[in-house]
Amino acid sequence: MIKVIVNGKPLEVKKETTIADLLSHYKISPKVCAVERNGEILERNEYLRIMVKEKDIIEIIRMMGGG
Amino acid sequence: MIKVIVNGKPLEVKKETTIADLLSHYKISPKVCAVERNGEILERNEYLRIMVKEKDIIEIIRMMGGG
Amino acid sequence: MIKVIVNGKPLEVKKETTIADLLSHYKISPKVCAVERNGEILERNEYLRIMVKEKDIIEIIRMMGGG
Amino acid sequence: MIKVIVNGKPLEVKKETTIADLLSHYKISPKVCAVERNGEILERNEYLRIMVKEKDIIEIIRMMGGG
Amino acid sequence: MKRDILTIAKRKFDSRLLLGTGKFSSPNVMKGAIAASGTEIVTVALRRIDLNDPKDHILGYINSKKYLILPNTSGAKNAEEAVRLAKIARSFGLPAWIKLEVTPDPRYLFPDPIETLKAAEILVKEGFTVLPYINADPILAKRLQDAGCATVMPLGSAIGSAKGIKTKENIAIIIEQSIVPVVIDAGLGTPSHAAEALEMGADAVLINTAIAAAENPVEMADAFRLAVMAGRKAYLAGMISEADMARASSPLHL
Amino acid sequence: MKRDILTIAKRKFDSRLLLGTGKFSSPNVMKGAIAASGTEIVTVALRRIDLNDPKDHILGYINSKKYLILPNTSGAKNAEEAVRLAKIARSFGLPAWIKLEVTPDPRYLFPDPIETLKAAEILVKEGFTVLPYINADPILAKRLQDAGCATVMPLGSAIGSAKGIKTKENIAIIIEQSIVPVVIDAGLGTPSHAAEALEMGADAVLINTAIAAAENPVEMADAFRLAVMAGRKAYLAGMISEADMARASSPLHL
Amino acid sequence: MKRDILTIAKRKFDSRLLLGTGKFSSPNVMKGAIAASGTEIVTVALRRIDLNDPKDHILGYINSKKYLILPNTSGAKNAEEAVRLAKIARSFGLPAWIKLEVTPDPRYLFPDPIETLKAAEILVKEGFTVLPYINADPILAKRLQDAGCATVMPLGSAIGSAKGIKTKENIAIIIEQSIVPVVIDAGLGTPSHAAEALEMGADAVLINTAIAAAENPVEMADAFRLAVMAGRKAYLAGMISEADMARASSPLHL
Amino acid sequence: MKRDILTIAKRKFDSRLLLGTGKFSSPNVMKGAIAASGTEIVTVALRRIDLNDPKDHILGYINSKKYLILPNTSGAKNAEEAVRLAKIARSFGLPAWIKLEVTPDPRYLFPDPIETLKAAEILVKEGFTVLPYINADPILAKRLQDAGCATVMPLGSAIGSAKGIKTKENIAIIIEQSIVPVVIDAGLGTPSHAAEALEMGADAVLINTAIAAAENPVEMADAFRLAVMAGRKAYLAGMISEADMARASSPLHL
Repeated sequence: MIKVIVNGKPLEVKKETTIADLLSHYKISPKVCAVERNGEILERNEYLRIMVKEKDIIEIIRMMGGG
Repeated sequence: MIKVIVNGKPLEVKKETTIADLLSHYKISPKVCAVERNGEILERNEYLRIMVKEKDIIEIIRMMGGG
Repeated sequence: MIKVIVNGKPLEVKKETTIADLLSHYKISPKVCAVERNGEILERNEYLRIMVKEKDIIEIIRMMGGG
Repeated sequence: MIKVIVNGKPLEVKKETTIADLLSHYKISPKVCAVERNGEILERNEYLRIMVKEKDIIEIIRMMGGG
Repeated sequence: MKRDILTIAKRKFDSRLLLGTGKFSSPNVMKGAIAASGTEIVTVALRRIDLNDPKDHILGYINSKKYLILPNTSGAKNAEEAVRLAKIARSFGLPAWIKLEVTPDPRYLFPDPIETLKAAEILVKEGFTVLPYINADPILAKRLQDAGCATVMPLGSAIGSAKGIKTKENIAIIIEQSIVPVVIDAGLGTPSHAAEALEMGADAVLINTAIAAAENPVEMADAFRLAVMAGRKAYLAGMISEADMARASSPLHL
Repeated sequence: MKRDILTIAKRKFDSRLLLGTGKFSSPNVMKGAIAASGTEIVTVALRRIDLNDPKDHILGYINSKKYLILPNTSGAKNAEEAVRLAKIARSFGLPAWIKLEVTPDPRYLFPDPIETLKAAEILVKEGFTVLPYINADPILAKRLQDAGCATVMPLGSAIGSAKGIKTKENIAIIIEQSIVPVVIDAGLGTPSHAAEALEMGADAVLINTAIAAAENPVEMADAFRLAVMAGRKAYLAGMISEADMARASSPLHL
Repeated sequence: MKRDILTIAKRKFDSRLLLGTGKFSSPNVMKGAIAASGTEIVTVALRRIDLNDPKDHILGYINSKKYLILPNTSGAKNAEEAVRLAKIARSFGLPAWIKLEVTPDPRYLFPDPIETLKAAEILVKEGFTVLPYINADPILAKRLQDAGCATVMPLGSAIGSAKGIKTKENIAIIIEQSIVPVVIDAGLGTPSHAAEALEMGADAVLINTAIAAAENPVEMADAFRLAVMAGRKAYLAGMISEADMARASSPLHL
Repeated sequence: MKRDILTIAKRKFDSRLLLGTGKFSSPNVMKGAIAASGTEIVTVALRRIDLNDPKDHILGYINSKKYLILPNTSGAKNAEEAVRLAKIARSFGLPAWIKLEVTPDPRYLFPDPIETLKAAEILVKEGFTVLPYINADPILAKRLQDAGCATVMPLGSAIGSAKGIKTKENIAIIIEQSIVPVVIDAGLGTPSHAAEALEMGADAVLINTAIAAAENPVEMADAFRLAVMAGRKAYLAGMISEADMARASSPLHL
């Protein structure tokens, strides 16, 4: 198991967990969010490839109502 | 001949001139004007009947653009 | 005794009561008020002379703060 | 003779002319102006010592009405 | 959406824009502007015919079956002159509606409150439907309403000044207290002025110079039509109130 | 009538009303208001997903083929945070347009001129189409234009204050000097405020609170749509100027 | 400097500040404010004495040799009541000056133009010096002047509202046309409002609530005294006009 | 009454009126106006001496022991030029105070926020007491305060425009948030404008054109002196607030 921080909260996930897995875990469609890892924005078409690492800080961002 | 004032100007007309005759003289359709004689407004259906008299003061009024 | 109305309230006074007496009764200086009897304003120098009569309606008015 | 520019205009002065001499030439009191040479502001107590050099660009500045 | 109707003296109107017909460069431009404005009430003035040149009469350009012709008493300097003009207007055979204007001073064309009330009382008794033009005076507005006038028509600012509603405080009180429709009558120079009048709760506006003297009167008439609709819709849809602090439109925290 | 087009960064729009999507009571009300407003550009904010409740995403309610989605950087307190948000927005795969907002103080949400310019310079270099929200500061507006921004978006008054255009003098100068479109961005509380902005020559307005927080947002959106059309039409049709004396609309002499 | 005198009905005054005496927290505070204001005319109201408590009379606090006592007809709802109050006031033996107020509606206390004119005509005939309180109605002001009133006293905004001069356009016309002094009477809430009235050319102002209800009425009276002097001096000293372009105060080129 | 002191950078002043010296018709008129205004701080500009006519220097007319001479950087189009002018000013041997103005565009003379902050940061480091002229931008004002400026000087409206405080909303926020004194710097055309600034809580005003270009500058200076005192006194004495309903000043019932 590895420990990461997602949207400010600690989470333990299995090794070899991809970003896509993570989104799937939260039931978030990859099409309606952006993902930032350690301050770096990830390309959507890489989600299946990129694996989370110990101590990663992940931000999952959505669009919402705003002026 | 009798002398009348029409819209501020003197005019001589034959005896037995009706209001209708007067309007006709000026080429004014009775439908688009009002006629006042000596401060009294005349009914449109009386134009054929009413004759102008010596010293009558006639005002012929139209509608025009206004706010 | 005679019955009068002073500033909206009934009052009984002795016969031959003057306006001056009335003011004195209320401890009002004649110099700082105006007196109206039955809608008629009384001259200040008549207060000693004028007597109230049965059913008189008396108004005693003062000046006060106003804009 | 050396050539300098004073307040945008060319001027020829003798060698060994000091800033004080220059102000004196124009009848300007050192107390009511500031002097800049080649973009550098000169101290007032140096005017007697500092000599102008060939191609110097001199600005003599005064205070005037302003908001 | 329910039809939103303006009722004046029991007559019903869909449009809340009254249009004045003065100052148009030509009758055809006027006709175009009337159509583009969507108005149902057009005002006209009464004047002596020029006997040397009894030109086109305005009635040839306005279908009095489609539009309510509302003659005004412009030029009247007192109650007597206004009553005379109203009676002349009536003799044209149109509905006996009259826009009552009594303006003794030609410089600013402000209405005379005393003579206006006097004329209104006479004309109401004579059976006229009276729409008086007044200063934004709440007490006068109330008295004219009590005298039987069909509307009150307070001015926003001086006729033709295009300054908009300079009398906002008083107009707001007139709107609040009135049972008859309130029509803002003078000084509205732009569509935003007209929209603001409706937003405040005025029932209608009367526009003339701002349309007739625009560079393109027909397009301007359309602009006012839209603005009057916008202002009315906003009034009905419940506007937000002013606030002294900012109200974030986006959520405040990331 | 020739089509009247608003061009921002070479993209063409028929509507001059940009609509913010904050504060609507429900997604369906928002959807209705977007349709009624006639807008072609809708702004959105970016926030962390709530992992316990990854609710409906707003993009499900807005057809991004039909509307240009304009993400904002609301919440950014400095240039760095704004740049980060812009990049996150871009990763959604939408056109790289960004409404740049840098507001260090949450009480009034006024923009920071220094950080806004800094962020704009970075974002323009990175290929973004940048629409910065600014105080009504003519010099800053000029600098942002020179830095390659696609518009300038000066505020009329504080966000959500509904006070209208309180910065009229400065806005007029910004409009006069600008080559890029000028969009009035905050403080417009009523359709008449929006109409006035267009009448002044602003190219567009951005509305959010005034519609979203109205009693009836869909009707209010329609009212703003009409008002924006009215204001623009009036601007093009040549309004009359203000006058200090009355201008009679009826002929002066009887 | 030549003495700058205000003349009302041939009586001369140095001060252009009339002070109302309502709403003071105590007679002594009132006395202090009267002194600090520099006023020479103080208004008072007339009311029934409370027979159960015939308290201090206000005249004990105001030296009627030093100050002109100006009774008002406040409370009058029509001409008849106003005339009655004026006559009662006269019977106090003071100069027969009257501030004429006819206010049928207690909510906003706006004056009735018809009843005010009627009362003014009667009172002038009876020998009173009449100072009528009116809406900012230029035609009414003219009629009251013609009827022999000693001043006209148009309101700036509703009594006690502190909104300042909301009726600027009309007040300016009243000032321009009037031969008698123009006193701005209601709604002035701050010294800057008072200064502005004098700058516009008004001859004087009447202040009550803004002083009496201030936290420190005596200091506020002094502030108004200074502001009235400032406004008057500025009027006489020839103010600059507004400009649309900047006018550099420093020379433009280095 | 306790002395009411204005403290700028630890220096104490009794007067809250700063006076600009541009545009006076003669040095003697300027001298008279300075005296009449009661000011303790006078601003001056820096320019090349005209070598063909090295006229009277302004310092001959202003006693720099009595008045603080505050040179400005007018004419500077960027930070560098402003810093240069500040240094030249300092070489005159007066206290190192500088009114910082950076105005790239001569038409409206609006200040550049970016260059002003940059110059302020440099000058504060160099030991100057910096009083920056700015647009009424609350965030910029805060940043300049944080950078160590001795005041902030937001503009009321464009320099010399005489339009008064057109930026009221923003000025109010700047006043609320500022620790350093707030001096309203441009656009004040009349004493009532100046009084209003002080009433709002501004610490001082800077006046130039409105006095120098008046018909009678000396009397106008006196008028401004009185108005500034009036406004300040009113601020301290606790003004009444605005009300939407009338507040009777006389008792309501007869």
